[in-house]
Amino acid sequence: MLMHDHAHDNELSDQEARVRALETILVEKDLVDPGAIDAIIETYSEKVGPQNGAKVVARAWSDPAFAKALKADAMTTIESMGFKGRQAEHMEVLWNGGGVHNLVVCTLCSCYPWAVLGLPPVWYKSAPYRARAVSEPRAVLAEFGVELPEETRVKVWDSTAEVRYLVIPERPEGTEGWSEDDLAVLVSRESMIGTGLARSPGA
Amino acid sequence: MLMHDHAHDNELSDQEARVRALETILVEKDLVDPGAIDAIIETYSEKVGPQNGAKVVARAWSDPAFAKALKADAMTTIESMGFKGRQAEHMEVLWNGGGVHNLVVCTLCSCYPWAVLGLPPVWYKSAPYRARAVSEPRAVLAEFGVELPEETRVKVWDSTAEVRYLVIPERPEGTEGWSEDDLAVLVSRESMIGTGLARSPGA
Amino acid sequence: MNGPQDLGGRAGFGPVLIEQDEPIFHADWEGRVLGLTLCSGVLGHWNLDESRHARECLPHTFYLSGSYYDIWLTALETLLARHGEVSAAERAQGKALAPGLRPERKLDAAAVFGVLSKGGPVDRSVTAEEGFKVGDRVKTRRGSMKGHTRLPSYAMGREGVVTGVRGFHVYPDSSARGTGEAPCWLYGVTFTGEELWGEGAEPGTEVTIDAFEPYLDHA
Amino acid sequence: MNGPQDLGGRAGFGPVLIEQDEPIFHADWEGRVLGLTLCSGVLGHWNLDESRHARECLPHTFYLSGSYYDIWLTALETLLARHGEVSAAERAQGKALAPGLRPERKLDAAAVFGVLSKGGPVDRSVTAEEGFKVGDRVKTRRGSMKGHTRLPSYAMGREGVVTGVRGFHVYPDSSARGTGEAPCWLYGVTFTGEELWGEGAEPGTEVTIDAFEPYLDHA
Repeated sequence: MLMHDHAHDNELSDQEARVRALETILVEKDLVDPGAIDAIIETYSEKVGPQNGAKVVARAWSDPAFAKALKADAMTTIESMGFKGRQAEHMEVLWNGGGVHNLVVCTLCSCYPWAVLGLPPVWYKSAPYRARAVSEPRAVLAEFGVELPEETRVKVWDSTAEVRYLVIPERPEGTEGWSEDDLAVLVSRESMIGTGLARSPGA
Repeated sequence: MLMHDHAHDNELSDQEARVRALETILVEKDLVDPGAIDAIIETYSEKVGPQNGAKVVARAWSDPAFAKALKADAMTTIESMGFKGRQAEHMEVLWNGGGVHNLVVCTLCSCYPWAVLGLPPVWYKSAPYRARAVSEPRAVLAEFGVELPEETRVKVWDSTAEVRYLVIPERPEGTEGWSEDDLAVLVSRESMIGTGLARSPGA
Repeated sequence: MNGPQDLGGRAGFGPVLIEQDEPIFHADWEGRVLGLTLCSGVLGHWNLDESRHARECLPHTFYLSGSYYDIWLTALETLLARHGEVSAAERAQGKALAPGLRPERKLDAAAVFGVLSKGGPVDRSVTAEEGFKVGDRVKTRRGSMKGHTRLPSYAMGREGVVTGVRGFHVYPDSSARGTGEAPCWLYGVTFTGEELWGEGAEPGTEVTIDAFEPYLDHA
Repeated sequence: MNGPQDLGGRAGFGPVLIEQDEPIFHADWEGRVLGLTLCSGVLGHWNLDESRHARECLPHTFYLSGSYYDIWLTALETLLARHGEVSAAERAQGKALAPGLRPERKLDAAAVFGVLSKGGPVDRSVTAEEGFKVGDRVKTRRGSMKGHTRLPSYAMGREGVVTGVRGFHVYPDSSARGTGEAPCWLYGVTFTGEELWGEGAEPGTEVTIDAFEPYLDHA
């Protein structure tokens, strides 16, 4: 279901005051550097986001040696591109194709591979997604506009520990010879969670 | 946990207005007789309540033939005392004693033997009771002040269908020769759900 | 459907709050809701199972925070709207905009005691042999996440023993859906605490549910 | 603990609401809460598992109706109070009434990138043999209703197959409780849809969880 006004993650200005009070106290106590908060916000607003994961996917599509390395050791191979750290300390890569579609969820909280995808969207953290991705993944996929062939097997991965999952979507047809940069544009955040497919050229 | 002010089942006067509006509409449509609502309220306020169940228990304690009949056919025997009907269409009786303590809950709603116990208290309908009576009955009993010997087996009955359960608590000591009316005073509502014991004389 | 009502064994709800000398109703409107619910039920548009299902389809947060009579009221409004008796527009305006559909079924004050005393028994004429007998070891089905059911999720996929045969009763999973009473055998099925809750179970406890025959397989 | 966070397979939550062109933060306070949570974590009073557990102990109705950053904020307030850094009185007055306990641990702005890049790996030196190998059929334990666990209730008491060995990781059930890291083997365990959801399962689906060795027995 598409939602144009979000009703959920907005709050009253009471909330601003409450957060400001806590920050004030922690700064007065010399426990928190406000500049560190700024730096964290800047990191996840500008530096670390799904564009990182898209680069991994694009290279996996274009570079067979990289793909092979990724299959052998996802962690080290992703780190070799400079993407590592918090909420991606232990990575597994899931390959769509061959009649298999992978879908990632965290039913118990909202575990998500920050270093390659940034911060999770609200829907990923929401009760409907967390409840239903494991019990009716096809119905959930349909709400994202993804209709799979009936014979496709759907593999759901519930991130119940500290391992984080990155889906490598299928490479769209008609992209032979494309550069990694051009390919990366086709790789949506949803396609790396499994709630979407990679965009087709011109779509 | 005891609670002297109830925080839960009270509501704003908005709620009064909302209910009054619905009643007004249904009366205007000639679908509801306000006098019938009055009669229903009167029934469960004055006529049908735990005093009914207490009479069943007191007779079961005093009259071996009645107890035997109750064991053989709870429904007919309870009906013979005039207690029957809504939310007691199918009755089972559970006997405490011999190292067994019975506890009744309805985890899925708030099924309760109205004809013998009246309307359920708020705690019986509350999430903590419904959640925990099946998984940690002894901890729940302790919150009601009931401490059972370690070797007592606790049998929990989850009223998941239309069968309703009435617990026959153990007869307190020191009540030999008491009349049914005197015995009935010792039989609390909680003792017939299993969250209490019958009162001891003088307690 | 393991919706908000499916509370058995769930953690995180805190202690049981017991009110001393609790009144039967905490406000006048609660009694009116009880009466309106029973009187509306007599109109015969829905059965008990459909009305339970309407309550269980309410949002989790409302179900868990509302008082039980607020749950009843909201479900009643839903049912009256679904069956064409009271529209949202009528509720908003607080007056009838169309005639009632079934005034001939109205419960008169004088009939209340008789109707309450009669109740609504759900045992039916037996049309099938019992599939299980007392002492049989059974395993409960997984159950469906969709539609009405009386198999609580804490007792899905668990092994127990048949300890009672309760009768041949209306099957709520069908009845709630409006696909007929489909009566079947109802059993008492008893599980050990360990089977339900593992090593953390309190020692010496057992739980008995009433389980309809379609919920059960031989273990 | 199958508290409010234990959402897998629960019915009644309606459709997934997808916001088009969703911003990274919906209000400035959300970013500040993220930052405060990470900066406070660096003080070292609690670990990741204790902070998750603090979120999961929040009331069901709050957990299900709050935004995720409100859950984070409320849990952070709880943790800061529990560990003596910020009292409720200080929050109420909006100012520090006592000095901070661990200013020497403060995360400086310049160190942020390094700390985020380093993360907090949870793999530990192997001190035990693997109890299971890929291909083993396993049955998950019932799990406890009390205390922290990463075994979701939908996967308790179910049969599956080991499909991966993830490493020798900190055991959250112990770590959250402050009783040490107690590292153990972590496995990918795969269940068929039918095993989890019965006949109502969508055909051709499977679910893999990451399961710590104490959750598993040989089937």
